[in-house]
Amino acid sequence: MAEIIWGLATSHVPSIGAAMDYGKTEDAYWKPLFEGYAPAREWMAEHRPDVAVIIYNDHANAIDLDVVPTFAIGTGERFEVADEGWGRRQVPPVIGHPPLSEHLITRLVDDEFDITMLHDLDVDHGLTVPLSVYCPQPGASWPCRVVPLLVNVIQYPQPTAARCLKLGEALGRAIRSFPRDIKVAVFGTGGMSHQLAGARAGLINTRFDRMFLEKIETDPTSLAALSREQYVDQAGSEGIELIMWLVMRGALGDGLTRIHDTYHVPASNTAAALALFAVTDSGTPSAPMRSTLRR
Amino acid sequence: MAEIIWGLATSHVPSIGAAMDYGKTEDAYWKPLFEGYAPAREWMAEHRPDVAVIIYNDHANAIDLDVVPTFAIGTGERFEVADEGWGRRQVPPVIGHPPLSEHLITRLVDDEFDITMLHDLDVDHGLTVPLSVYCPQPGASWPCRVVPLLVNVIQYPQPTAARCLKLGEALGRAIRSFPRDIKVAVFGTGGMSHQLAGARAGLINTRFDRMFLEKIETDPTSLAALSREQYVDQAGSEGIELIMWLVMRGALGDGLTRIHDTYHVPASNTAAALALFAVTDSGTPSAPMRSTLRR
Amino acid sequence: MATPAAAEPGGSSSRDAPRARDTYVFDIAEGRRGAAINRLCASFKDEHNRRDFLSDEEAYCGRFDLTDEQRRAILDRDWVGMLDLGASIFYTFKLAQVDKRSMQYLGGVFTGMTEEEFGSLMVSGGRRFG
Amino acid sequence: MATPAAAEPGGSSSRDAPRARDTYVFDIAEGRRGAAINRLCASFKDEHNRRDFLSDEEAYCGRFDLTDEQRRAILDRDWVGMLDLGASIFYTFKLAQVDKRSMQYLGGVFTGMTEEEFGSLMVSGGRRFG
Ligand SMILES: [Fe+3]
Ligand SMILES: [Fe+3]
Repeated sequence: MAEIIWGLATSHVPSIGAAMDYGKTEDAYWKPLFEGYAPAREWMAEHRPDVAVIIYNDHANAIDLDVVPTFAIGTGERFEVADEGWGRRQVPPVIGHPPLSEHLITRLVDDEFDITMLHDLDVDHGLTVPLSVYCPQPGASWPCRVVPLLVNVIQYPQPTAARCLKLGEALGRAIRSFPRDIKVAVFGTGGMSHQLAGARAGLINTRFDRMFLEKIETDPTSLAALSREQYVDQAGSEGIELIMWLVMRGALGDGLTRIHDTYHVPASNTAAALALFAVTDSGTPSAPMRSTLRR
Repeated sequence: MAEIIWGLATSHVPSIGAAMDYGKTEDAYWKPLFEGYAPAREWMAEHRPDVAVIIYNDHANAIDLDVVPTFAIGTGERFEVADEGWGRRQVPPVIGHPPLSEHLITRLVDDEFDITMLHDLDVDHGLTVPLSVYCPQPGASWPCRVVPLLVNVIQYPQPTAARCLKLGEALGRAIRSFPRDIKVAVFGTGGMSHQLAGARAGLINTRFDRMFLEKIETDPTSLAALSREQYVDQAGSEGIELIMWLVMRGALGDGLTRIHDTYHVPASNTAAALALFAVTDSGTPSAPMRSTLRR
Repeated sequence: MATPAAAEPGGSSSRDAPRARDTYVFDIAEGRRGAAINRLCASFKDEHNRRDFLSDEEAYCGRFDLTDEQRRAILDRDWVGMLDLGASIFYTFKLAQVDKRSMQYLGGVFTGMTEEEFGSLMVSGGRRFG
Repeated sequence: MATPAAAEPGGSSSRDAPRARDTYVFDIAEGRRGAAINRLCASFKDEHNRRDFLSDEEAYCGRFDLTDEQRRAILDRDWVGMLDLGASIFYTFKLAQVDKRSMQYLGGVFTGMTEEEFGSLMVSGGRRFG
């Protein structure tokens, strides 16, 4: 049976990818963020999954603007890197895992999640930047296959945070029932607080972000109880992306250990964070390395 | 508040529309079917809704084959009649009700149904044939606005019958909470038993159909307990469309009266039926007229 | 996979028995396998494409990423073959309509009957199984 | 509608205050209103379209079903106006990128600052509300 080995929560800001693509990670602006990533990257490099299930949102790129699925899963053998309006990122194409996609869709639909199947999908920065956060130097190919799980966070009404946590719990069951001995990592992407447009543009809510970074481990249920209006109000109109972390968190289950986290303002107009959790109830427990969260 | 006044279950076979469009309803082949419709049509003509919520499926026409939503709702002001490969049906365009679409989507998403929004949608025979069954001579425009609700019945895994009944129950709550005094009819379309392809092509299962026609009124829960494999096995690979009747049935609630029904084999390769139910718990009870079901 | 019937071959006692499977389950893997056929058939929603196809079928097939087998099945109107190669009846029916073929004609093909035989069988109540 | 902030106009005590609403809620009705702008911006996913636009903006706008106001807002790069006319920032940002404008530049526009001021404010920890 498949095993979930770790979960990664990470911002997916395009400029984080651009900083890596254009060799700016040592610049004063970017250095603190990438230094914060380092311990997590080392740990992940020693714990390679066969497949990453990446929960993200498309940003007006691959999905036609007339079609807005609440939850969707890509089924393809391969996902091309999207041209988002400024050329494609020079990163490898993303290789899928059709049997796992099909298994997850069937289990989730049977479990009363109304998944949209996407049989042809380009992937944008929402998915490729987290892959780069995990693996900064992929070479010719990413070190794992990917199943993309998309969440509508852009158009109201977004799914509730509670629904996202439940989807994650069902996703965890679905992954663990996949009858192959593979190791799976789950990525929850987006956030933290940010708002791109309007008079509140530039909003950063460090207090909310710190609370969220803490409770995503210890008390996800309290985060699932927040309304979409509270997310928008507290974390900004784009900070509502944080509901995608809850899908990841739900999939991990209760036996988890925080390996590392980091928090930095800004990446472009966004508060950027990373939090890495090892799953300890179905493998050997991993000791946490260090946390920058409560320093 | 909006009121659900009746629910109609009806097959949506293209050739039923063609029989009306080409004046063949008096031909020996078609006459029994249209005679069976007559009493329901008379009753519906005296009980005009402002809006019809039509649960149907697209048949490889309006929705790209790479996008398969489990449940979707059209939000548009207008839905053009699709060209399904042999020219458009010469019937009026379908006029939407955007505020009701938006209300239903928001309520259903809040109620943990993962609806896909479709902002630009052509409607195929799955929706227009039921409109013609309701109103054979629309003239320049249909007598009501329409909110289309689409269900994936074509690609495995279809939603379970149980999920469809639950969606219907939530849909009923959502309609009744719409803060305008409008009358709403709910259409459940598709079926009855039929299989278009394979060595079992031409399958008709009258025993299953009669059971379903009876229990859709008296015991929908037992129909919701059937697996998709049982639907395909018993009612044929396309007979699984019957799960869409359960959405309609769920929306009506428990206070309902059967006004009329009819059953006829064949319409093209399909067992065709109609069943009309008045909602009696939020209006004046309507006496049933006659049933052809148990003759 | 999904239904027991799906995996079983059609009637096998006779040489004339149709090759069609009892019941096709159009699942995700089938959809991937048959995508090019389905895409070609879906294009017939445009009148213009229907005309292009009829005026040069081979060239039209060249626009799609068909395997040789799939192209052959389309050009030969091998209706069972198309389904066996992953197509869905809702798409291939559009090709049948371009040919002005009815669903009764296809039903006959799938079951080893003429269109008339199949149509009469439907009028007499259809085919019972189980 | 969805958030209390959504309906409130931006700061109103000063003549220089941006016209931008505090928070845009991109709901279904907004999406319908702004569809033509969003569709135009979405087309910039194709390199070819980006070049066409830059070579003749007026003609390019003619390909889309824009209102006069929407066309004006696009040609004038009225970034607040586009959002007020129903566009979503995820689409209009593609237009900004065609102009080689950054998200910090847009942030400045929305808040009545220069790009540099806005960028510095972000580096110093961003803007706090509530
Ligand atoms: Fe994002
Ligand atoms: Fe149908």
